[in-house]
Amino acid sequence: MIVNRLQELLQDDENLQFVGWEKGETPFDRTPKTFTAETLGNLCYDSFCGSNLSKYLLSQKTDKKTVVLLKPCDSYSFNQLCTERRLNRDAYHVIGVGCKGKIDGEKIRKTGIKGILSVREEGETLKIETLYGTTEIPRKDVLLDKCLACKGKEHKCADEVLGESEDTCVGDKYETVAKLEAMTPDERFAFWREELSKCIRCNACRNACPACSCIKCVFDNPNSGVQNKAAADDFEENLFHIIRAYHVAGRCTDCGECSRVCPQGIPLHLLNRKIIRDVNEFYGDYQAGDAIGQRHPLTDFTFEDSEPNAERKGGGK
Amino acid sequence: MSLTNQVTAADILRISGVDASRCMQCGKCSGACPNYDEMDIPPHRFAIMVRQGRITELMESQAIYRCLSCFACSQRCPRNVEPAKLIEAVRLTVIRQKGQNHMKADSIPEKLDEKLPQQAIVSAMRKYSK
Amino acid sequence: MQKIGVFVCWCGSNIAATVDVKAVAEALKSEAGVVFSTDYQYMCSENGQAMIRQAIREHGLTGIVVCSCSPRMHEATFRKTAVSAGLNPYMVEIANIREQCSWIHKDMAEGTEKAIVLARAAVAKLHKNAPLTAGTSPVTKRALVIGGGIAGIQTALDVADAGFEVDIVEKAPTIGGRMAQLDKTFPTLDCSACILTPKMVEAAQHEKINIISYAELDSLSGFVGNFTATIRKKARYIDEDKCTGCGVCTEKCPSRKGLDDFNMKLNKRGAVYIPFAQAIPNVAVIDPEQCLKLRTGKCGLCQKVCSAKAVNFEQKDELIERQYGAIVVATGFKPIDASAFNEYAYNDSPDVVTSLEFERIMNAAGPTKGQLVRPSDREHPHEIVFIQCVGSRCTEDAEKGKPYCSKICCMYTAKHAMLVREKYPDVNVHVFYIDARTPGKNFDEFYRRAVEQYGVDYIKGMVGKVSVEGKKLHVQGSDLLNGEQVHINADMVVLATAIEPDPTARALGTMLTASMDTNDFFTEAHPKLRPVESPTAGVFLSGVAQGPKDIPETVAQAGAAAAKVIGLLCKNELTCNACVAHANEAACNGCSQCERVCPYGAISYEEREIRSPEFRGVRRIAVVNEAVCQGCGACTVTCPSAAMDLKGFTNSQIMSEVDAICR
Amino acid sequence: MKYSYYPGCTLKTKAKDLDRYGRLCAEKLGIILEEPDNWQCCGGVYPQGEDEIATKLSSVRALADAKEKGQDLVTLCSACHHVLKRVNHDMKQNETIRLRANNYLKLDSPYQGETNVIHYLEMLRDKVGFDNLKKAVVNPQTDRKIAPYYGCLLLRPGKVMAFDDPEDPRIMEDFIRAIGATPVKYSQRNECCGGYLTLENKKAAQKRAGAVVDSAEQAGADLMITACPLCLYNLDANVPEGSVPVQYFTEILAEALGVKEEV
Amino acid sequence: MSMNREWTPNIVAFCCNWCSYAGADLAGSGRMNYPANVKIIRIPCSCRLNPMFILRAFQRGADGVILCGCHPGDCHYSTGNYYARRRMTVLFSLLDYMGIERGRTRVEWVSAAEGAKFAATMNDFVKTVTELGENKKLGDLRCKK
Repeated sequence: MIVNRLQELLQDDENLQFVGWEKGETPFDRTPKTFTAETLGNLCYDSFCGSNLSKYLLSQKTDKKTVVLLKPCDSYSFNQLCTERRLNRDAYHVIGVGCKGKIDGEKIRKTGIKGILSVREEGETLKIETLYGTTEIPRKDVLLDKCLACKGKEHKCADEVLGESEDTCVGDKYETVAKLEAMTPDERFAFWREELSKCIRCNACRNACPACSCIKCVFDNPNSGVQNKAAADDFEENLFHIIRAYHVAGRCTDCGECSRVCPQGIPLHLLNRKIIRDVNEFYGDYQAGDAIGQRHPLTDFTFEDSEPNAERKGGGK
Repeated sequence: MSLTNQVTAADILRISGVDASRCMQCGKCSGACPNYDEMDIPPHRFAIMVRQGRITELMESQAIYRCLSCFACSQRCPRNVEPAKLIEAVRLTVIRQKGQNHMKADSIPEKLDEKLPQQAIVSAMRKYSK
Repeated sequence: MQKIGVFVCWCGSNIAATVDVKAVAEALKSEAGVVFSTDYQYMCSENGQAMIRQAIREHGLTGIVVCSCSPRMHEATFRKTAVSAGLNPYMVEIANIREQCSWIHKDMAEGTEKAIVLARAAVAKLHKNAPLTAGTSPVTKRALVIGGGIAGIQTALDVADAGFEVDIVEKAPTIGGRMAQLDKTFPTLDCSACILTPKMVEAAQHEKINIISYAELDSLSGFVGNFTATIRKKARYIDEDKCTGCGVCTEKCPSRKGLDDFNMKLNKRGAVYIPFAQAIPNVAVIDPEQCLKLRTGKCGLCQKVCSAKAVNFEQKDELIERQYGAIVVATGFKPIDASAFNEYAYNDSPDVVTSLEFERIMNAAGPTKGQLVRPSDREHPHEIVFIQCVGSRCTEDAEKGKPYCSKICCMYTAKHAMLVREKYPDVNVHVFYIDARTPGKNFDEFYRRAVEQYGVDYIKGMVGKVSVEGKKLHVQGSDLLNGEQVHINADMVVLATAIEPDPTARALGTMLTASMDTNDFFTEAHPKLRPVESPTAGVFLSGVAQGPKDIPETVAQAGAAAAKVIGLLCKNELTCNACVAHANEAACNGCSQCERVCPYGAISYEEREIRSPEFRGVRRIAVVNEAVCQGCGACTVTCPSAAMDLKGFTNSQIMSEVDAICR
Repeated sequence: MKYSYYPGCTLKTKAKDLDRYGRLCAEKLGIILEEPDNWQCCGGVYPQGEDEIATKLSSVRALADAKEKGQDLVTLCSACHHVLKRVNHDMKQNETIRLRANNYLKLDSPYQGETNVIHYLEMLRDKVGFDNLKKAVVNPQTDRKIAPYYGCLLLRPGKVMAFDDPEDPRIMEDFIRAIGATPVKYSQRNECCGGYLTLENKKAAQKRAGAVVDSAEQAGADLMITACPLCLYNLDANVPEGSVPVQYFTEILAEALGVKEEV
Repeated sequence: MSMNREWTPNIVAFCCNWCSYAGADLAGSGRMNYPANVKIIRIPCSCRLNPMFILRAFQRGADGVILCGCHPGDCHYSTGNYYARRRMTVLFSLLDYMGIERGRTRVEWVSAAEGAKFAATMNDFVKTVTELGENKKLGDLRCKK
């Protein structure tokens, strides 16, 4: 259906380029890709297209009018990048594509299914062809974590919408944050040290994050005073994730890419989500990327803002 | 029975929640008081006398029983002093002392008539006794 | 690598008593880059400075660290010293070892140790210093005065007399402001119009003054010396150049429903009107909300009767763009809305009026031709009650009103009371007051005259309630001195309503980035020492826009503001702050976050060709206007890529200090 | 439209008219008023002392009950309304009172002033709308000149009650217009009638009540209306015979809506 | 620092040039004592304080970091301290969330006239941080082994 519509668009302007996903090597791989009229047939959109194309757009030339496919959650990042003038809204024809939650290949693997050849969706069921026959698992059991904190089925930016979406949010997305807040400082420290010690500084989080999109990262900037590649226990090594979380504060749309791509499985989104929760609590509800042109809470203030020293939730003990 | 417990300006501040020093003695409260003629100590003097610690005089006044609780003074006070709260706080310090109930339950029946609403009795008991 | 000299001052015994200065000088010798280190009794003395100069020359120093008193005291001194020896003034760092060390510590070992750390931090910072040069910017020799009341007129006249061009932008169809509405002025009782209108005429005829009436500031950009203003001149549907002010149109207009603002809405006027006889410009204006022709297309009578052919229904708002070197805010005040004060029956009876309404009633050119009559039935009143402090001196948490004293009410109420008694000895006048505040030349004498000579009945206390009882107003209030509640059956009640800044002030403050207090009065740069300047450079304050004041004070302040404007416009160029923000174009994302937090609008963007390892091509880059940037650094922290940095307080400078202190 | 409805003790006894006409009219207007099972008397007067906790608890219980049901709490009696609204305000704004009251009550979840307390008149104005009320009127009270008596408790303190402009209210005038009658404006409409003093100092109460009724009479009223049982008593029993009659506003409303006869 | 002396915390105080640095000077000219382990770094405005400076200080061995600026409403640059207030609120909360005790970070508004407040603030802050003991956490957030 989507490709048909894209073909239609080509009839009006054959110079269009298309940003979507392409099938990768494994049954779960879907890679962001730019297509032309010729290659459009390779475009694929299915339940494995979890990655956020907004960030990918930054690396693509816009000398041609670009048609981009955005899931509801991607549209927040797209808006945010437009707000930050990194993307020019007018250069894109945005097609909002329906999304009923995306599948986490890792989660399928973790169910113990081996020798996977292909995966088919039938309604709420996944039929998995393996070397050893066909197995079935319920779709909702293997949704990406970020889909469980879904921000809703509405595209915040789209010139047209194709397909239906579903809000796949389950429970309270701040549950883990609240749990951490309830710990003692020492317990919290232990938790984070355990997690952050796994980090291998592969920069996957930085590369995937649509907010962490600086042309030259502060950690690569000799004038920042923090760039220091030499010593292993040095400043940036230790504090990379804190500074990263802080730099995207107010701009992070909570898209969950950081945790999704982390090869070490560090729940990095819990840092961002804490900030989001704080910002909402202190300064009123705010969702980055809700609309183009928003002023984010850390570039704003009111005369009556609360004081930094005040005891906060989870600040006790 | 006479008043036994010493009451200070701090007690009145605590009970009323009113900082009497905010009063600028403009007299708007007393200008507004619809029961001024019955008040042996008018509202604006409550503010100044609390500030001066002259609580006993206030406790012995009739005004604390004659305030209508109409809140005209509080409403119109340009400095949000709320004299009605001061008056009530003083009254509370009196009736909370043993034997200082201003109105006793057995005195009520003679005052009743058939139309008198419950509200009158309930509120009078709450205002004038403990 | 820098070659650094360290100079440790004893400050007599002020430092030397708790800091072992020799040990400090000695310890610093081993710091990297330090090629010279010494101590001296008074570094700031001529001998001390000579020593520094000599060391700079002899050792070829590239920077110096002076360990001495607070930089707030002698940073400027030592910078000059450095300059005289050929160094850039920003290659000087001060280690504050007096106020922040020797004076607060008693133990010599402790003090010495801390002084060494502070000196090391200064050295560490200096290693990252770079020579800075302050830029200059030219000055446009024209001033913009916003508001054409007595404050604006006076400032404009004084600036123009000094030979500079001045534009007055006035939002009303005429200049004159509040003063034009007044009848008499205290304490001399001279007629307001008699002293104001000559000034209005003088302004209109001054060759250097250009009056832009019926206009408002639409937008503003730029900075001190170089403002660009866009002024919206509203359509008046009358050609100002053709209209002779004959007034025929105003008489013929069939619509009589308009409320006369000049007369505080006490009477009606036509859709085409001239605010008052001495208006400047003396030109009619059409109220588009009321005009039949503009609303329905029918009528056009005014056009037919106008012999000058001045009526033009096609007229549109006009935008005027102009450059200015200085801006004067003279937006004045308005009385607060009395309708919130219905305990005084303001909404219930037309005979309860505000003081400014009363002013119009007493004025010979007013709606009653100066006859004192009750608005309800035009009958002569016999009993008038004045109530002071209506909405003034209220706490922030009170139901309504302003926290400040409006300052002028005591005096104008005394004036009103006196005028009534003088003109109508049969009228009894009562004034309810909290305090009679009369500081000012001849003010108290004036007030006493009202009491002693004119027999005005001053009652200390406030009114609690005014009730309309038939044709009378029953006034119930406190007489605190007698300990009574008083009741007066009055014919009229006059409310001395508080004054507040003009409602246009808030938006203007935002446009000018000039700070305001919580009451929307403009804030002065320093309450005592810089009372007519806004903290925003190039913006000056005149009149009640800054705070309540009477006419003489307003005129004095207007003159003071003019002097400041003249001082600025006399200069050909201005020296800018050297410690300004700067964007590294290779790292700038062009994301606009810095622009949002800049309080001065100093950051703009331009498309630039970038060639860096990460990016080649044209990109949107932040550009700091160094003449506008004041160097606060808000942008530097907002910038996620550290592209934005602050000269003199760079990221690496501060990081080096941190490292040195935590070493 | 469904609301929790707190009648208060007076409406169960001496002020039955206020209550039953109120209920009938609500029904007619399609509003369901649900009376909680075990409400307790609000005490009839708001305890102003910051340290008065026990005397505020019965109100908190009613408020918490409405919160549980997720309903706005409607009151009819001015005094109950005043007490409930102010206690609610305390529970929202005053940390000490909130803490201490919750310590006493030990509710499942602490009550923090979540319930919206509205007076019947506010319900008519804000929920039903006076325009709609006007449409529902079957017997317009065209020839009546009615003086609304606000008294103190509905209006003051204005910031807490947030009912109407405390010095220049218009809600009852608008109500009177909606039922087809002519409102009579008079100066004493928001001045105290002295009702609270009726037991303590009858003379003073009579003096105040007389002044109020006089003022209404002077202004040409043929009827006064009120929402307060104590005011009604005072303006009726403590004034000379033959003064302007006084009624509950619900009674005249019932008449206008054509439901009065059903009683 | 000599080894035999009792451990005292190392405190970095960032002070804005216009109010708090002047307030610190006033504390000095008033000879109001506060511990020598407080070291002041002058910044033009509280909004110049980059969270990275705080993290760096902790990582390099500071035990407490305090920011002093003009009172809200009094900023020399009109709005700087409002931004600083939000930034620090969010940062401190995040650090707390990561297990860095809240007492180690603080913001105080100190005007140029409040020398006594400056000294009292520093005394109090040093006391709080001393009670918390040495801070090693941010130095080795990633060195579990």
